[in-house]
Amino acid sequence: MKKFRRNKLAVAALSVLALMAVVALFAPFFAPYDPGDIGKTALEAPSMLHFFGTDDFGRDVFSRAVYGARISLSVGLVAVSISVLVGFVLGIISGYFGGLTESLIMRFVDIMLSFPSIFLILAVQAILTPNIYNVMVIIGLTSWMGVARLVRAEVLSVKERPYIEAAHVIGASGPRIMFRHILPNVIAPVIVAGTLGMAGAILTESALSFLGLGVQPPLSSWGNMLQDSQAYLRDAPWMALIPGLLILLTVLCIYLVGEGLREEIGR
Amino acid sequence: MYKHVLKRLVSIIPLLIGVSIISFFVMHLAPGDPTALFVDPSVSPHELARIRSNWGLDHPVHVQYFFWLKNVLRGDLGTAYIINRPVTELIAERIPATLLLMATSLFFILLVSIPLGVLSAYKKGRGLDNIISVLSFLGMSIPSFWLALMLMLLFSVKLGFLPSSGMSDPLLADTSLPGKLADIVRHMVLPVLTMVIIGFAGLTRYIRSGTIEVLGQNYIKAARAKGLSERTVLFKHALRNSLLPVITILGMTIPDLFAGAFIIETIFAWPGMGRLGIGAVFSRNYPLIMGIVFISSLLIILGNLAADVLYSVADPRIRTEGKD
Amino acid sequence: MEKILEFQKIEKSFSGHKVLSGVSIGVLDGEIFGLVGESGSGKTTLARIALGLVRPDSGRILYKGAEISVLGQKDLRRALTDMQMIFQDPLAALNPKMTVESAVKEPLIVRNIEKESIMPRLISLLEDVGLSGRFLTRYPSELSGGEAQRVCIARSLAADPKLLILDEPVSSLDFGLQNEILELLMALKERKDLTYMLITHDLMMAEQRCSRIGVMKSGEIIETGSTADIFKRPEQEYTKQLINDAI
Amino acid sequence: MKKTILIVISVFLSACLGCSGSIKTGKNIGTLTFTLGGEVSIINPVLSSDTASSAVEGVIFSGLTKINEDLEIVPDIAKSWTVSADGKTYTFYLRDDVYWHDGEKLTAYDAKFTFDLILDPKVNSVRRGDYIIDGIPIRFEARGPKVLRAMLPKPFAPFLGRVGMGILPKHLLEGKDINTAQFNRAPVGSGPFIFKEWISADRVVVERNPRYFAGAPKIEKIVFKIIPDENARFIALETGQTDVCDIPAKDYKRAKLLKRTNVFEYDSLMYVYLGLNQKREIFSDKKVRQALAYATDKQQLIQLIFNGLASPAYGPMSPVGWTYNDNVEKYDHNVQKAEKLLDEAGWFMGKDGLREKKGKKLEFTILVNQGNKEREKAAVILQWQYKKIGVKANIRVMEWSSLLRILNAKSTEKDFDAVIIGWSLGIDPDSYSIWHSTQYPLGLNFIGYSNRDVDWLLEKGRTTLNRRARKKIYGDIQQIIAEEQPYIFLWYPHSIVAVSDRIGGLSKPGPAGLFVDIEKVYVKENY
Repeated sequence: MKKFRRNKLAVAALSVLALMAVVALFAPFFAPYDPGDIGKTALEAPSMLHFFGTDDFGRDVFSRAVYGARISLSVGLVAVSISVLVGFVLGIISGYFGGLTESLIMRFVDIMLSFPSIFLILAVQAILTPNIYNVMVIIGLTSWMGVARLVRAEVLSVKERPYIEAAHVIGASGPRIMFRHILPNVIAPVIVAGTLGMAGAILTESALSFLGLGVQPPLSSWGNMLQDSQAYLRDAPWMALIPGLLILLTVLCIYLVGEGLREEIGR
Repeated sequence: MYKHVLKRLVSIIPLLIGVSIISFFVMHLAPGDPTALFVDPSVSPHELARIRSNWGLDHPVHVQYFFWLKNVLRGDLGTAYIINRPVTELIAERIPATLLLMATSLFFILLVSIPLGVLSAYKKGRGLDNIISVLSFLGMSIPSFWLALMLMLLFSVKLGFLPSSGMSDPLLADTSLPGKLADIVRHMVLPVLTMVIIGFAGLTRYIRSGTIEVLGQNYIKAARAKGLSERTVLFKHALRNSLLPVITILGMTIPDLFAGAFIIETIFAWPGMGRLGIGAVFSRNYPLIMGIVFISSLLIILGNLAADVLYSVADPRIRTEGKD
Repeated sequence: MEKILEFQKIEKSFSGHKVLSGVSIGVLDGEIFGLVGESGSGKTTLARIALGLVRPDSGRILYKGAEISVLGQKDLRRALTDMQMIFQDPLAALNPKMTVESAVKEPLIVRNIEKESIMPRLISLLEDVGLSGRFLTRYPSELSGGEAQRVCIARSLAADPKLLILDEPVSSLDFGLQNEILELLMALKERKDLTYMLITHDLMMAEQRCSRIGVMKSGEIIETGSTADIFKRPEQEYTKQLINDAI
Repeated sequence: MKKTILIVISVFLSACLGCSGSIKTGKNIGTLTFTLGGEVSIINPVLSSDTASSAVEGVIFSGLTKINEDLEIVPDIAKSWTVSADGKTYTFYLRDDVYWHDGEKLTAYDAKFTFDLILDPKVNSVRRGDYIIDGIPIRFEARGPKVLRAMLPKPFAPFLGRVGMGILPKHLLEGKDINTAQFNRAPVGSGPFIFKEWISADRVVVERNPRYFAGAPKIEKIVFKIIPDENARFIALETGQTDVCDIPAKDYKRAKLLKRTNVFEYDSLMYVYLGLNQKREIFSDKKVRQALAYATDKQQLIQLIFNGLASPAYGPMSPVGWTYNDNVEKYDHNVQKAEKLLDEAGWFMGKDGLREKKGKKLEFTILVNQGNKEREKAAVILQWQYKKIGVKANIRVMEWSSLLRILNAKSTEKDFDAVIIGWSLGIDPDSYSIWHSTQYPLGLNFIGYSNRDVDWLLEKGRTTLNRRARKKIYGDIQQIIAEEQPYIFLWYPHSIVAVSDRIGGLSKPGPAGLFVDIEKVYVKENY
């Protein structure tokens, strides 16, 4: 019964996310205005004409939020895919091969974890110049360490399971054991970690945008909408409220789904 | 034990070298250079080239690195550009503010998350647990700078009873020591509050799951069977053991605290190291950046080491064996 | 009859702790050899050494008369595909992410059997162990213990084994099922002309099923002989003790 | 270029520093609190280049000359000066009553020491170039304690504006490494205020100098409070934590509503433009540049970015400068003319709504520096405006130092199409380094503008000392450049400064700021 209730929450969160994804995917269909149209009255409060009001350019905040969902969600998704991919490969390699390879990779992980990562992100962002793709890559490349550690630990534990021994007995080759037996059994916890990582990536994107290094205008992401709103906190609180709440809601839903998944897998 | 600590201490060295190499080269790969700050219509490029060479920037990067490393081994982090002061001095000036902010926040984070985590575990699945869980998920989901701005808006602007920025009020410079301290405390409320709201959530979740696990273990059942009160079971037996992994988690939280403090410092104009560092990145003040990265990494690594040592000192097996 | 598998003076220790000391026994072609002893006496380690999963510290292992303990890891596996093992916990021995179909098919694929003949062989293997085709798409989590053990047996048979090492093959199953699986194994032995090495702590079972028995204690074989001899005239105190306990 | 500094100082004083004092307690009545938008890097006029530091230096140090509220060069430490007939020798006669804050007397030796310091290649001063003409340094000579002579290699009109540099005390700095001297952290000057304390990243405090030669200041103390965040700065003003605050245009109305606060709005010496890389094929065609000028709706820009609080720009000089020429081609917003010009230039509208010529789309990228909201906004609005005439403008926001690296690249073809940036002018109209064809690729003429008439006029302008003749020369330059539109001139920003009304004695609002004569500023009694 308890479990059911919890899962219901996760299911609800998942539906919210799905809805957002649909809106993002079909943004032109949902957005009433061109998100770049600066012709309207600036800083107009929410009304029937502009559900979320207009921003300092007179652009429709609702339309921008809809298009922003595209950017924010895809930044989160791609960034996390990169970090999971890198972490996964390095984790598998070090877990499976062990020895020198493992210690080299794990020392590298230690080094990466010893950084105040914000400096690394700032510096790399400065090298690459800010744009949406680089934001994805940078967030991805500075957040893979947790996954690598997790995967390595999982590989080490899966390696000890009887079915791996059984696979050896029937004569399965090394690569076969790696790809058919170890990999599929490591993926589940990685999915959970990836889900939670996506929440982190969305937050990081918004923080980067806050520092002016995130997604650049005229593209809108929730992060840079928040940044634009800084100056108008008091004149147009809706400009800050809407993207702030959207980030909060999205991240919250992702956490809830992640938690649901964790319980599902943990049984 | 001491051997273990010594071994870990030695292992810090390659870590630090790795950190410094990566940050040094990443920073120098970034386009732009510190002299760019000087540009206005009246400064000629020849002057900039002259200053670059005064700063040693015309050497190849690896030569610059070894030069830097040599000085570090002598305990000298170099002289910051433009400001022209020793990096160690600049950091020493700023680090107390950052540490004060971090330590206070950490204290309150622990103060909040330990009871919440334990209660949540104890009432697992019931109303209170759900409330605490939702609260902590909310805490994890709020963008920190957004929260900071909202708090500033509420407490400084609307209600007007807390200062919005800085660490002390210059107009109170002549007051007595207690007055000054009270002033600093007032300035700390908002930044600390922000950091606690952002930071308590993760820890609460960890403590919750740790306690749930401990509560399911045999010696707790035994303690209950012995007829000890729930409170004793919960806080004496369960808590003690569920907190041990928290030590490790705390070690791992330090980088997050740093990152958090850096953004918070920028918003609340807190005169700490993070603000200094972010400014240094933008102005490509290499010696200063290197110094700050180096010192922060050192603190992070030492924090982890301390957590590690503490953990092995308080090894749960030793305790439970003694107990049951 | 000749020895299909022979251990000569096998020594093995794990982190300073001696697990096997000077074990020498042989399994004869076509027999059911029982290896009995309490848990922790080194039976399973011996089995794993036979299968090449663990290297002995010293001693020789002969399989079909050839010394296999000198082979490298790869050659070893190739030489040993017709020696298979049935594990104590069938559910743990099956990859939770693999359907019954892929699990049973795997040895066939490893042996490079032609594609066309895989499916028919799969079906016949399942029939051999008393399962129908509808199990093909199931995952281990959807199987009962008995079903899982049948799948494991089918999987071993897919490797076309000569010798099967049965490591407590039924101890994790319900009592009712135990006999069923044992009967199945006995029937398969006859039909496929197999040799079994049965590892068990259950002397009753050993008495019923085995032709010869080796008794193990603390990493040593303390007594070997035909089942009848051992049960009628145990030489060692320890063996007597075991027999008494079992009855 | 001393002027630039001075201007920056005064703009900053007026703009960015806020003064505040606790209104409630009444205890700190003699204190004026400014807000600084950035960290103070180093308090030494020879070494610093940031506005925050300059603001503090402005009240601690004095120069030979200074700028008054009408932007004229007037005596400061030097009570008078003469120029030789050939325009190559300047003689400054110093006041006799100027003392360092430590009590020593200020002499011409200090002045010579300061200028020699700037000229020393080992000193990390970016001002060195200001005192070098055609590769030859200006020679300074003290003739006794009260006379300083400067010998120029040739007549150079902007020189006088560059001697306002704050003078450093020789007796404290001689023989020391000025780059790292402890002095930079605890300076000793000769200005109206004495350095008291500097708490890094928090504040700088200075106290009144009772022996100040132009009369002791009326305020006891000035606190420079460092608040980097714009919102936090405004809150500080509202809550009475500061007296003076630079106000962004969007907060103008709100600031106006504040009780006991006066809001001043005035022109600055700056203009912001869209610089077009002349070496790019599309922009080498004047018709394209003119079309863009017509397509630019400056009113909309100013409305959306500044709420109307800025003036449209048409040429390369500020309207407050004495050489300003209003009689230039203005290219008022006119989409039809823009489209006609593009058609004439051979760029015809394609099916996708973009103009093209020989299969090439009319497309370019605007660079803008990150962190500057106004310029970022301008880029977004221009993008929208140009889209309407079938021109695709992409936007690339970059960090300031990365942007400068592109503009300062040594290669002959710089890697950018267009850039939004601004020039902060000195009071001298000389803009040789911006427009002269020799200032490319090395120099500030990074768009590669080249016009022989302009080159000639610029050369003539800096060697002509006659004011009326200069006015004519720079007037002509403005006409040529405005007609050619190598830049699309966008706007002249206004400075908006809020000052608590308990502060009196302010100077006339203008580019020099409100605190030109800081010693005359007072805090009203009985407030």
